[in-house]
Amino acid sequence: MPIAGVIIQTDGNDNGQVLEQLQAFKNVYTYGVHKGNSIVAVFDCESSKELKGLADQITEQVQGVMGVYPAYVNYEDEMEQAQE
Amino acid sequence: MKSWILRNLTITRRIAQLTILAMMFIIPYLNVKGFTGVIGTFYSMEMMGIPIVDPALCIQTLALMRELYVPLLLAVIIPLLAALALGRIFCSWACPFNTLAEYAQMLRLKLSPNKRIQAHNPAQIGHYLATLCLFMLALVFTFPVITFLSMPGLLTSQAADLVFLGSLGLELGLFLIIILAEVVIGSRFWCKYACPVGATLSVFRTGASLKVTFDASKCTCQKTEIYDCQKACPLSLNPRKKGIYPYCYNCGACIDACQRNGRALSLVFIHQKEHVKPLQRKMEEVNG
Amino acid sequence: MFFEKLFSYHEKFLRPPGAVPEKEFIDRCIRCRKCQQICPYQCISPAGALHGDAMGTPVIQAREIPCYLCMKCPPVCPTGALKTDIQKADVRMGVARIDRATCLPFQGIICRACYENCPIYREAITLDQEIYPVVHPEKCVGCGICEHVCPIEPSAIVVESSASRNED
Amino acid sequence: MTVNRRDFIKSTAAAMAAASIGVTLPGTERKLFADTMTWHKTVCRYCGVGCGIMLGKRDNKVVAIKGDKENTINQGHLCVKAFFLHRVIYAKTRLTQPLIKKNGKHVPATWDEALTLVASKFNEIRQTHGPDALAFYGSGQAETEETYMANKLFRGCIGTNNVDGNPRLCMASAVGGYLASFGKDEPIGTYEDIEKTDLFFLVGTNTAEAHPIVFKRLVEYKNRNPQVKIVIIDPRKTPTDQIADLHIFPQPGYDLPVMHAMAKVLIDEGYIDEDYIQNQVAFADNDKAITFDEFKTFLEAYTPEAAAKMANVDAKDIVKAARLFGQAKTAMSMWTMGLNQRTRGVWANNLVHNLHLLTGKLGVPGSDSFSLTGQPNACGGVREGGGLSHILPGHRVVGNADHRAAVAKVWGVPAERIPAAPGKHTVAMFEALTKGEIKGMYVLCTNPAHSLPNASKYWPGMRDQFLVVAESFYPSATTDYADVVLPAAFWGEKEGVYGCTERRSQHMEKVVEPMGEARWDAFIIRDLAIKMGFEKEFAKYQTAEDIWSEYITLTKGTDMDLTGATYARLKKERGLVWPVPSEDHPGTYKRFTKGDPLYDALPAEKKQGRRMYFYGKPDGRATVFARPAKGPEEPVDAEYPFALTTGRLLEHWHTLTMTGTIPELNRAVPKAFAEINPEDARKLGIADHDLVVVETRRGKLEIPARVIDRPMAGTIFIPMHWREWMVNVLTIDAVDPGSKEPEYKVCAAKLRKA
Repeated sequence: MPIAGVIIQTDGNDNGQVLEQLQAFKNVYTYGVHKGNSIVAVFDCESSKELKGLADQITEQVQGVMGVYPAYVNYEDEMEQAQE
Repeated sequence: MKSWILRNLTITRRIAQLTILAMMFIIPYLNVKGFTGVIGTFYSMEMMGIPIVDPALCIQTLALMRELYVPLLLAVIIPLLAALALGRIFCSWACPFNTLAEYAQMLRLKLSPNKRIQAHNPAQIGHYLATLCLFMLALVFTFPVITFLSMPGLLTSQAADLVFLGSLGLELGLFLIIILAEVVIGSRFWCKYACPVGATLSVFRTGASLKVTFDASKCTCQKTEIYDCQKACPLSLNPRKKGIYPYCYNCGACIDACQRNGRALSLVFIHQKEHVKPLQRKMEEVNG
Repeated sequence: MFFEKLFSYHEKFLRPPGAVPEKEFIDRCIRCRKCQQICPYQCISPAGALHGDAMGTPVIQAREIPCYLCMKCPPVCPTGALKTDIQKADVRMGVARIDRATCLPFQGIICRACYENCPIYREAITLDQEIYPVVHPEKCVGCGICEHVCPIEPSAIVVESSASRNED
Repeated sequence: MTVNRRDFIKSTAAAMAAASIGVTLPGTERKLFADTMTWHKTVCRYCGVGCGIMLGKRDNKVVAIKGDKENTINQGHLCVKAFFLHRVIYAKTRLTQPLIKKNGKHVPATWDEALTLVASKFNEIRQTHGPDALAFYGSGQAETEETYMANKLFRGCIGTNNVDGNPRLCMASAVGGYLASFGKDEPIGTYEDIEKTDLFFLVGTNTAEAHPIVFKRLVEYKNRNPQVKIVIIDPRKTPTDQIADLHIFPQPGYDLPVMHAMAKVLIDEGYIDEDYIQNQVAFADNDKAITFDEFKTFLEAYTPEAAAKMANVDAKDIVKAARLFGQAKTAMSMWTMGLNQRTRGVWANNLVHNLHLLTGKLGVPGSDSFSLTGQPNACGGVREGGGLSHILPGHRVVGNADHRAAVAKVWGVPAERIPAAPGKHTVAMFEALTKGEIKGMYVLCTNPAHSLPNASKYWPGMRDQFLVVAESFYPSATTDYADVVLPAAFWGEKEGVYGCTERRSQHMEKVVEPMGEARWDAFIIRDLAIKMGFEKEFAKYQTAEDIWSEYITLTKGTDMDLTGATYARLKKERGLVWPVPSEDHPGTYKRFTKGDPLYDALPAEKKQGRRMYFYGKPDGRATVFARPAKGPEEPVDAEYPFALTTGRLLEHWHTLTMTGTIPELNRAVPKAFAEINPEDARKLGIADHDLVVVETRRGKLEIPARVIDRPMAGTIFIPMHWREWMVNVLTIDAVDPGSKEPEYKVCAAKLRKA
């Protein structure tokens, strides 16, 4: 069950509205807007596939989002499962 | 050899049928092992580089694609020539569905001997209507329906899947439903009316093709009313009467049965000398 | 309507090389398994019955066994569902896509598995700054070898099939 | 898994993401320490680059791995092999109990049984056949402490110099080259030069695959500085080739004339540093001193045209390469097995050094003649620790009585116990084993049955004589022949020091307990020694630090002074580059020049007018050698028309005992192949993936073909990793007369479709 720390880059016009839209995703946790156009967020997903899907979905569906850039991905649990 | 085969048609045919059943598994096994001299299923095969396609599927593809795809036309030459000369012999000697259906029928008779279906020759129109419907089905759905209704192809491809993947597809359910229905109803309706493969092959039968003839003057069963030939027919046809075609698939079971009686039935091509009217023969006997 | 639903559920399959557009492919393919049987790598398997009308059609699951482009299958196709007159480099089974979120070089781990194994060597996949793999869709044949060799689970490079119902 | 833990990971993820844009999230820092996972500093177990690794441990299990961001070598980056390295600890093929061969089969035994058997057998052989009937074959992957213990047991206690190791198969020629040219082994500079140079001169190296992190640094530097030039001399178009400004493809084994011709162009066109030559360079032919003019006369024969003809290259390229080398303000040469694994390996090394000496491109930032090492501790444990048959710890030599006495004193053994004559080098050692002259051998952490050249020739010896193998993995080609197999602790399960390519010694932490009954090699040797009756000499070693602390006393005052590199210091720092004469010394960037404590300590008159003083040489001058150009031992001919060469792949390492256990790496490259040029393939009717038969005078191998334009026409390349496709049944076991390193890189082969 990967957890990813990401930077969601916005166009900087209406960050509040972007944040609001992000609230709708139940496995996205936001940690504030930084430097004008960067939202720190955490994705908590069931699988890496879902993680990727979520990033794509946000890029495509949320207005004002320029891109989703993962900065940190934790796969520990997935790796343990693989080992077992 | 040839005469032995003619005298023991049913045994020979059983050997051929069982060989084909075995080959359904042996050939994919050899393919897995890297031998690809013979590949394919009864949808389409390739033997030593020569492609063969089921004519029914050829017609379906031509109809769906509205394109004269030359390699496809070339690939039906061999089955068509075979059908022209020997009729629907593929069905009786090779088709694995027919083999299994025959054995299923035999089993049924063994379990309840009284439920034998009365042999009779249905009207030809039934067959033509059924065939037409099938091809219409493909066109209406613009989808290769025939592919899934072709039992020989379906069975051989499932056998191949079993060997290649170790698993079977849901398509096999269709086969099970059909064969169960045949056993319950007791009629071989699928091979007679429904099978698109057999239907297509019988379209190419001509007057000169191999056929069963009956010489009433030789028939000895009339007196005792045993009619072994009718009982032997796997499709419950009556070979003593006219109109067994296009349903008869030249299996030769009736001829084999008649060997023990008057030898009134025989498989002939039209131009063969033996094919003479009974009256003429009688005249010859009187005169000679 | 039932049939439409039954027939339209269908993933974007990776088809063997030379496949005609998907809609036509479904119609042409007679499910004879010849392409599957001639394949020396056994990379082709038939689609299952749950895939509706695609049932029995040849599919390549690249992560398991990719297409090595030996081009033995197109000539055995009897119905032209696979075009016979196709060259290795002209095959367009799909296009590989790299997921930068999991692809190792983007995480600072040197890996060149997809680049090294690409049969359109140094053309379909190149290395940006000699480190980061880049797919060139105009050269990519979609054989799936990259998807097969990717050491990350699930593969960070996946071939997106060009087989689509809607384009003809 | 608890909710708390998940929350923790979430806040970590957020903190990491924020950190990536330079923001610190309030309240996240404290939580970072709440996790039960701890990170431990260690060094990569694979190649000689020496990347720093952090291992994550939870519940006494290694669960995570990452590059050590603080390590100056890799700065947090890793290659794909290392990314999966921690999983090797838990490989299914781990050996967890001692095995003794009984009736041809390995059966589990207790440690006591196994060690008693080995000790009694070794003692018996020593008494009946003399100490030279025993031998130790070590490894560049063993820790310095492990090699040191074996060295002491075999040399100091048993009394034989039959101590060699697999670095003989990879680094010996570089050692010979450094000693002959500069008087002291190992490079002058460090990796730091990579980011300071104007020209990379890569000879016989596939850096991209064999030393990926060095390659990454090189590429990133070039990307930032497009004016930096890269010249490659290599008969194979490797992935490294992609970044080359100029690539010269000599026939395998014929690069010597190319380097001579480059030297000639450098001299003729005035690119040489007259002042440098005058003050710190001497000239010599094979055995006697010559003058610069005589050297010039020698080079007359090597015009670019003549050399081009010998090597089958374009003369213009040679001139171009020489001019690039000459015009560059600084130049850094790098090479690896392409030069070393040759019967003229030492000479080839000398010729690279020549270019630097003639142009004065040495001893300044950005200029170095820098040998890349294949194994993680070939430099540290074996070259520095004296793990070869002719050397002793601390860059000492067996032939020197003072050196022997110094070592014997520290070991606490009689000086006369160490024989004066060098022992048998690797190939000779296994030859003696096969002939029965060596009757007992201890193999540590290596797989000679797979990795020796012409391997099948040496299998009967391993089968017939008493062979002890200490390994972490079972089975391997070698354990099959072993009479006793001892389960060794693996990387992560033991403490110790690795010394990498750039003279850097790095400490590796013990993170988890060894699997099963596996034990640390150094303690296995200690206990064996005690069982053999050397309790007095060995009982004192209780920790890894005990061994290291004793070892570094042997380096005191030598050119590789490690006195200041104590465990306490090494545990904190990301390695130290010797000489480190005291605990407050930061380590040395450049040797033989200002900043090197040995140079600084020289009397002023010696340093007069010299920016470099090669203190390993009596006159302080490095030597430019006039080595005749010579081809490979087994040139191609009509019967065997192909040159066969071997090498590594990025995803795998050595004999697959480690990388072969990782499914992800096997997925990337599942099996061996023979790279064949498309032109040759067409002529022979070979298609990609076809099975081909490669045959040499020593054996044949059936292997799938990979038709690719990497090897040039007439050349076949086969990676060395797979036992099932063991290329070493084909390779030639002819050795360099100087370094005794075998010529893996060239032999004559024939090729046909199977």
